[in-house]
Amino acid sequence: MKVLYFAWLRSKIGVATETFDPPAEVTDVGTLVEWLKTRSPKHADALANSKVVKVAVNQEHVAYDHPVSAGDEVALFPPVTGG
Amino acid sequence: MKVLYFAWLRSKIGVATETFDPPAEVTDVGTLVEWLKTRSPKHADALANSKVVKVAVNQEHVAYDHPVSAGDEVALFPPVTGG
Amino acid sequence: MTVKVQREDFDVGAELAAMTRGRTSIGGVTLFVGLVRDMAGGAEVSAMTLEHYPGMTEKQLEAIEAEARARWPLDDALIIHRYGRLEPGDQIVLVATASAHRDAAFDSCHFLIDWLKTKAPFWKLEATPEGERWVEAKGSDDDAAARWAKES
Amino acid sequence: MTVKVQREDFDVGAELAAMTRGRTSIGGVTLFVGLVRDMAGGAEVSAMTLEHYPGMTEKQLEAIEAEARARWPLDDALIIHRYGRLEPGDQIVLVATASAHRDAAFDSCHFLIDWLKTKAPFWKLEATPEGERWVEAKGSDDDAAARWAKES
Repeated sequence: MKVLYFAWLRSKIGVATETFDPPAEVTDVGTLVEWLKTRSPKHADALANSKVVKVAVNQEHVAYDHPVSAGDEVALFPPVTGG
Repeated sequence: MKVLYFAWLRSKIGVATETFDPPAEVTDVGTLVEWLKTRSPKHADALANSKVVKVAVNQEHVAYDHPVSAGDEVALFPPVTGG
Repeated sequence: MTVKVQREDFDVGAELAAMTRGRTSIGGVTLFVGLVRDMAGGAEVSAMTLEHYPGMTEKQLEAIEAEARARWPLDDALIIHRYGRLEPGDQIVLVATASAHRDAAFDSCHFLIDWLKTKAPFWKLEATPEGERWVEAKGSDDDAAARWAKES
Repeated sequence: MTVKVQREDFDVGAELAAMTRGRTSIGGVTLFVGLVRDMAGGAEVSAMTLEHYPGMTEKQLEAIEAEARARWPLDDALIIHRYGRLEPGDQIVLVATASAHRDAAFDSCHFLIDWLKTKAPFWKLEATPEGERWVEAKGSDDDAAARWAKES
């Protein structure tokens, strides 16, 4: 699974992209975000407020109950501010 | 007095501009138009329907009761069709 | 604030650059470029000639531009209108309005072009396969301009 | 129909010419050019950096352009959006819509820029005298996009 971070999520976490095999308990966006929080204190801080963390799976906006699997590209980002 | 004709008024009358000293009975746009009709059959034909003859005096739109005098520039034209 | 009534074509990119160069208060510019269509009123139009009243045209365009500036917060406004013979595909008119606020730029540009298309002192002579004909004023265009009438 | 997301500046005159060249069914083109303002939210902005999600951005811009084409009778539509570092006065975005009908050109262009300014997947990092700060999403812009919501 490839995870991308944008804007201040990227700044706070300190990386733009992570690639890993998620553990079995990661089945949807919600469980993925919970698991990401355990990776480092920076992850936990950046992802603390899920209201301001939007998600796209394979470049489509999705809700937190959307399923994710190993081959997916998952992007986490703040609400867009437009151009 | 200088009188200018535009668009099909000019085509019908056959001249773009006329300069003359109007007779004493010409005091406003209405009497001017009536007098212009007497100048030739072409004038009479072109000016027959005053609903489609708009008037500007010194480059300002005016109604038929607007006064005219010897030094004025009077323009007669059909309703504008825009750009 | 500029009004030009001219026979020559205009360069939209150059006009835009002149309007925005060195200015950093403008959030956006709305532009409308009017072109000659090859179909008008169902008949094929091979060319048209726009006649106008030199002097009065400029006065009226300056007055409507001043009205747009009074009604919307504009940094700048530009109207260029051509006259003379024009062929399908030719540019006829450019309206550009610059503002910090995009709604003001859109509304003022739309207002100006609706006015220009209906009230500007131009008369159209169309060349068709059946010969030349003077275009008559249209009611639908008056409706477009009427929407901008202010409630008193 | 074209969508470009690019770091480079764009030439509005050249884009307009490419859209209209050789086409005689277009009555008019409405364009909106967005520029970087030096003031944003009251603080002085010396530069901003637009970040985006390559791939997803293009997909979303193509989708909204397709929606505009479905809602209005357009001959053509163009969106160019820049990303990267931009300074006050720089061009950010160009929207151009071409139609036989000027209302369709205006409404579709306005619709697209309202969407781009609120929903397009870009994030703004502003450089101010107090340092860099990520811009937060604004409610007023959402209202601008909401006006175009279709009644179902």
